[in-house]
Amino acid sequence: MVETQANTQSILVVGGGISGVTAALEAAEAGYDVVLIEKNPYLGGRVAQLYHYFPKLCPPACGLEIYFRRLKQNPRVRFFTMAELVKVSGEAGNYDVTIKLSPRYVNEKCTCCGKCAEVCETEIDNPFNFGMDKIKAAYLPHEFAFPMRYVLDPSIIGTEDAKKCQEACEYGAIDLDMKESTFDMKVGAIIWAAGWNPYDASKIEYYGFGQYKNVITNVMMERLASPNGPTGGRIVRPSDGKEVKNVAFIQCAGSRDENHLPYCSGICCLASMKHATYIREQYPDCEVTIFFIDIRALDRLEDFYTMVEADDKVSFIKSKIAYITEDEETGNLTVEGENTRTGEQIRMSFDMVVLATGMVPNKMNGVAPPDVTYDDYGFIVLDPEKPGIYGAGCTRRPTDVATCVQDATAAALKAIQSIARR
Amino acid sequence: MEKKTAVYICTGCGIGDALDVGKLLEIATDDYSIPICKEHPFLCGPEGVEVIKKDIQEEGINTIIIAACSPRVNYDVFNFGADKIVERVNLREQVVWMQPPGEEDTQMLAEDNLRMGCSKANDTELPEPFKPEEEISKDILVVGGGLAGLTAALETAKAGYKAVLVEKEDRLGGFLTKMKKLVTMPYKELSDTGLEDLVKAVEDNPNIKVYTSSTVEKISGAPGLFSVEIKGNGNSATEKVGAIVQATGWVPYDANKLDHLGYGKFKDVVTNVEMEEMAAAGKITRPSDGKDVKNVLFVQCAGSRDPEHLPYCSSVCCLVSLKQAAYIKEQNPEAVNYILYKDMRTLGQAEDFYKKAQLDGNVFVRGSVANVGEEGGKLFVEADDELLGERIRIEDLDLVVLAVGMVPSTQPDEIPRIPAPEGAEGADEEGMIEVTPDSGFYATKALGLEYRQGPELPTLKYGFPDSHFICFPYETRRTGIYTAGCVRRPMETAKVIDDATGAAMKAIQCTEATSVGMAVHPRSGDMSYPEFNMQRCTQCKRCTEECPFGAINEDEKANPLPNPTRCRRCGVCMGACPERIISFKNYSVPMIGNMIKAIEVPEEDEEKPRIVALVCENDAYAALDMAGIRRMQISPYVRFIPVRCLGSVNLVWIADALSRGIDGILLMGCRYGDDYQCHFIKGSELANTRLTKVSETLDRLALESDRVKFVEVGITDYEKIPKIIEEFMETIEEVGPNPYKGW
Amino acid sequence: MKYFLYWGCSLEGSGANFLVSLKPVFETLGVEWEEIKDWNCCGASVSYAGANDLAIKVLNARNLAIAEANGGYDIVAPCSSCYIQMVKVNHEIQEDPELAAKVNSALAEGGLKYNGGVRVRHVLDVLYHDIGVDKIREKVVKPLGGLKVGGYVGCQSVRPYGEYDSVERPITHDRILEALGAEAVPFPKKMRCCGSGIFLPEMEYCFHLVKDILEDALTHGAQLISTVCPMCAMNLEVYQPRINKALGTDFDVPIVYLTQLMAVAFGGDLKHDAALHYNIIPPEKIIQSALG
Amino acid sequence: MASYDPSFAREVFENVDYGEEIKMCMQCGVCAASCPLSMRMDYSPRKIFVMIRAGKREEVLNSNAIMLCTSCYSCKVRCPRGIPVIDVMHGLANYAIRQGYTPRKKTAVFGQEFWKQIYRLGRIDEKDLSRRYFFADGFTQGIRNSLEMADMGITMFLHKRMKLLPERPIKGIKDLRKMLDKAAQMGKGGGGAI
Repeated sequence: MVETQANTQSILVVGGGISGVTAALEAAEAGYDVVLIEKNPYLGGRVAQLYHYFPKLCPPACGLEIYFRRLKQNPRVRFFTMAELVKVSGEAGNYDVTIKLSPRYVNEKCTCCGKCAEVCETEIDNPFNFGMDKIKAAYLPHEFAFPMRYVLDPSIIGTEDAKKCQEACEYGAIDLDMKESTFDMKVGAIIWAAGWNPYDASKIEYYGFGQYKNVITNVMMERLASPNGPTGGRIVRPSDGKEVKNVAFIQCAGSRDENHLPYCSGICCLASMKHATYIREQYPDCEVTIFFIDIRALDRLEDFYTMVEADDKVSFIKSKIAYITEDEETGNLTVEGENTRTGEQIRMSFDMVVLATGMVPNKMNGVAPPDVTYDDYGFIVLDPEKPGIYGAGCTRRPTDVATCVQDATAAALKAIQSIARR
Repeated sequence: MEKKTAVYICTGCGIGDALDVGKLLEIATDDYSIPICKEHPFLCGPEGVEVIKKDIQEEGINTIIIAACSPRVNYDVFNFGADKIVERVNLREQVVWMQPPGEEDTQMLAEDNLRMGCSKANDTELPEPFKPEEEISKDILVVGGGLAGLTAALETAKAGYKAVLVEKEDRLGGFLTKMKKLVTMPYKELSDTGLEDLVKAVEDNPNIKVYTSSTVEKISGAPGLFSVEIKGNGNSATEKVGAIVQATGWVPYDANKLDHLGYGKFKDVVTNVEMEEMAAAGKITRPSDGKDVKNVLFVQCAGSRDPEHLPYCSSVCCLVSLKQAAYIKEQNPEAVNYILYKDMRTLGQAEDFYKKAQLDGNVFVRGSVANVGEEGGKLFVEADDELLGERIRIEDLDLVVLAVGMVPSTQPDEIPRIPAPEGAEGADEEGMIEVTPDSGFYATKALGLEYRQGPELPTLKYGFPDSHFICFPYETRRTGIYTAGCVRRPMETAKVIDDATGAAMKAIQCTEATSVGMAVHPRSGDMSYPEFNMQRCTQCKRCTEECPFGAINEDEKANPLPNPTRCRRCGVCMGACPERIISFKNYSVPMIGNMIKAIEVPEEDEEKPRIVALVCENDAYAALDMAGIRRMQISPYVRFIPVRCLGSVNLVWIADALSRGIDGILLMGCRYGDDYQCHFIKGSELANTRLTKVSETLDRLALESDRVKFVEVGITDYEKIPKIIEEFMETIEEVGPNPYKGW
Repeated sequence: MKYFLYWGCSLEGSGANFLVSLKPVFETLGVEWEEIKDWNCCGASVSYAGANDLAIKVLNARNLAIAEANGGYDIVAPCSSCYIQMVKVNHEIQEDPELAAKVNSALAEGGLKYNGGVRVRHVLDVLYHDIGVDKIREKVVKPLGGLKVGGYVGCQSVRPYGEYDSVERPITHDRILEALGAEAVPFPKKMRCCGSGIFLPEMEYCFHLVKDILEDALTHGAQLISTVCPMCAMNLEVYQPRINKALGTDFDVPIVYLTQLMAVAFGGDLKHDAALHYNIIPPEKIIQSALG
Repeated sequence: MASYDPSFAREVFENVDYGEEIKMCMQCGVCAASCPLSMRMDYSPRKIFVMIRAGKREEVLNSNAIMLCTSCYSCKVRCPRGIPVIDVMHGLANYAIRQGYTPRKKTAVFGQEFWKQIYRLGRIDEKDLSRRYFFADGFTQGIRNSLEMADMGITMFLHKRMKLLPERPIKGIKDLRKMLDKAAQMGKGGGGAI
């Protein structure tokens, strides 16, 4: 049984991404007790997978380092990784929740010495890099992983490999008998910051994602550009590892589309412009073409648009692409569209196409008590009539990091309001 | 406190195999005469920790030096309570994971790290939280009674805290009072402004004190201790508050500057604000003759996204015009609305309202206005229709609505001028110069802070007192003062409400932290604060000028007047002070100086140069750990010393180091300039500028300035670190060994 | 399994080989069917040039109403154009009560009423989902040993509803070919349009469409092309000499109906059951060589 | 310089089948790029929509674009706003012809003959249809057309792909005509082509 010291004075934050960690810290630093749960083996969520933030082009790890240090020295936050919310009942000020802990097979004795990974032979698709490379089945999710602790992939449990890892560990940190467990606790308020998933690009069949190797998604591009990504930060073609000379970005790949996501995902325009800067930084001669419907760069972010637009190697074409076809020999891709400014038919060849796929919110599927309202698209609606459970970040609207943090800070206060202490 | 120190060296994770631990223990015992020195094969394991706990209990150990892994890990395992001093010596990531095992140089590096650790522990005192005589107030002042201000006050009160709300107009509501309807979540239909209910909720709330027709005259003090003078209705009041939310809103961009769009020239060319007022007042008619309105054209980005006017996007204008088009349709379903736009910017779920506007049959024209004119009492607009691919003319218009953008209330009509500092460029004949937006003297009066660095919040480009940080959107350069709503960024109502709630959260949090003597972001929870030894102060003003947060005031004799609750504990003042009179209990000039002195400097003939690297503890230090985790090899001659911020680096350390024969000094700090990443805003930049002055020191010592170098190292730059070090080592190679060795 | 078989106008003429081969295939697979009494044309192709939308809907509604009144079995349409016309009208009537009322007030003129109770199916849908590739495989007695077939899908058999297959990357046609022992060669343009109903009046434009499709199929190794649409078959096959003349190509690709291949694989007579001799570009050699 | 005239848009919304659907167009151009014959069109479907908004009545009703739809449904499948572009184009074709415009005369004639035959027989008699189509421009041209296509006719005939007996009207032809007449009246914009 896990001891959380949680009670109706406590706030449960579900999701350890930038929104969840923010909500947890903002409440805790105001003197409130928080339990933070995250389903991944590490905190940081999606931002941990980003190379840079727009518009400053600075590394997310820098801010996360501060967040984690605040977390380290704050006794009011208890956090659990590989933990999921499976049951909620009760009402504002008095919820009973059940948390499921998945086995990590590595206990707190882990010193991160890395011996287990050295001896482990099984390799798995690296989830952190969207399967673009392989890692050992005994692995540290990534260098900046917090908490800094190894994980064993369930697939090797019961195999010789797992035993090897266990024997290799000098510190008895590998515990192959770990089982899935659950624990219950009482909390006074819940912040749902479970974040989002990229829209499944293979559903946009005419773009051939999953069929054409050199058609990738925007989230994959972040990993390609990251120094700790599958290519050590070199942006190359998945098909043959060649440097890119001519890259296309297709905006609204699924978003603003009645057949897919009717809403606008809010960040994809700026993300693609940011990716253009990644590419241009590495390849002074690489041409970048961004196909868009409307360019949506709000407030001062317009400056970023202005900056990228000023690059004569980056061109913006108002067109929704209708076809991508692959040249089987070269792996090059031909895109067809209409240049709506000139009325000309577009037939352009690229060596890589990036689909700017949108955000799909993670709902409280199955675990939600009756008093949570969603909009037509599964985003949580803040309903004054229904206090107690609050969405934060991209579970409320598809949006950028800064807005997520503002929103999560707001959610922290709403949560504080609905716990008993006054 | 009476220190009882112990050293524990972990031999796990390869440390024991790579190093002569016995030798290390000797150093601790002999050189630092530390009574208890132990090694353990698995210090962070239960047994290891038990050993330490046992010594604490039985030997009364209160100062613990742990020579093992990086302080970034096992922070929880090695936490023995607030009343113990714990010093971590990094032997793993930055020694054995970076250096070949068993080598002499590796051993020397480990020994120096241990020496520095022992020295630091020796100079470290337990911080005592700052407690002012005055009682700390947890009330929140909210300046501005618009949607943002009302929300901030109400949400504060709902959380059980008191709020003081100051509004300059005679009624609450700000811009809402001029509005007919709102477009907000879920963006399907127009919704009521909800103004009455909101105002009533605020006025009825016993925890909120409302001042209307009032302004903030001046604010003195510091977080937890602010004293606010409010003037209004002929009388004045004083309120004590703990933190402040500035929600002073926005003003529409001056349409008189848009005469190319016919404003001022034709009566029936109006701004979206005038349109809204007309709608709220009742019927929308032609200003020229009061006749009915049938054909309306909306000009989007009127002034916005225009380098001549407002280079930024005002965010809300698309939705506002769609809303106003709906007014017109409600009034007359037969009416025709043209929306002349650059890009339709209806983000997220707001796309639904764009679809509604399309369904209503509004005509969307993507393009830009070429000319606005009048013909037979009706307006016409000529524009380049991008999608039709030709210049078009839209005639018979009753109304042309200019969607003008938002200007923050902080943006001054005229940019204030101050006497130009020495050698500043752009000074006029009277020697006056425009103040920059990031100055406390730039913004329009709203707070009247009695701060040495100016009465208002420093702003970013375009005058928004917004955060420069993506991860920390509420960060301002005045502790305990937060902005909310359109004053800090153009934003639609749905976001204003969230933003104001978040700002209230930050304000409350600041009072709570202050009340227990804790720092707020980024060193949240830090109990230490700078103490000034005033006897030796020379009134040089460096600390008061350079504090990034304007924490330090000045008396008429230019003596610094610290305000610990404004302080962010970065140590920039400590780095600035030439007299070294500023120090923290657990961070001081002598402390780092002694660490440097603890480094053993081999004789010249040994050909083992020594480099001291002062590194930002948040970014560069983490990057070094990453390099270690990746088992990257770097020169064993470098001694890394983490500092709170490069801005806290005092030049005397460089002098100390060089005079002791250290061959070179490397400063590893965050990116500075427009997109600076320093979490203390000016720290790394200051360090860099100060270095330019170091040449004097070097000349005095007859040394080459190449020996001292500043490099920008981001947290993810670990790949670059070996190269950076290598290059610096080459430079040192060239300039040769420090002649002061062995003095 | 009983269906209404609605073969439409062209299967009595230019698409005769489709109907001839379909009947024995259905028989082998035990598909019972009957003809819709006194059915009328579906108004496909360019009839919109002559009639407004409602008239065309009513035209189809009449067939649907008759089917509903006489047992209401699923209507299976071999001709893709007939299929799309009926399925579209059926959807719109089912989803839009206002339209349903209009349509019925027109039907009332002939004493008919349609309640939206019938389901319209494409022959591929029935073959793949109702019968299934396993059953088809069972019935194969003469596997088409590795015959390289380009399974041309075209437009109207799946678009726009994609009720039984993906609208962008359909598989049913290929899976059935494979069940027959043939090799379904993938070719990207299998989804591109051949010109359909406006081929005749817009020949010179549509030649290029067919050229692209044939080229793509051939370069991907197809020996012949199979289709499930009389209009596709007509446009792809009959105009080849003209295309060669106009565009300097030398196409001589047999275009067969999927059902013709099925009839052969089921051991049917090449003439009597598969009606291969109806084809203008003879497929017999290629097919026989495959049979070995 | 062209003047915007909203009256044509209104005319289209009210009188053209599916005409009101174009309101939702956000000019992404995916229809144009999906269309097999758009490169043959004087204006792409996307452009047609923007021209309707602008009020370019003559250009739109005279454009070949509205007659070149192959009914492949790619546009309808992909339109991110769910506009049945194909149905709008058919509606425009029908409307243009009703209004006496004859873009792509041959296709128009073919379509009208097609419909006439349905109205006459309830079914299509392919050989009869093509004959009528060939002779639409008078006798001599008809002969010329027929000769030109004769080889095809003969081949089809030889391969049993021509129905020999002339098509007889379906039994319920009278009722069918009544229904179609009614539909023509009730249809959008009123009045069918016959």
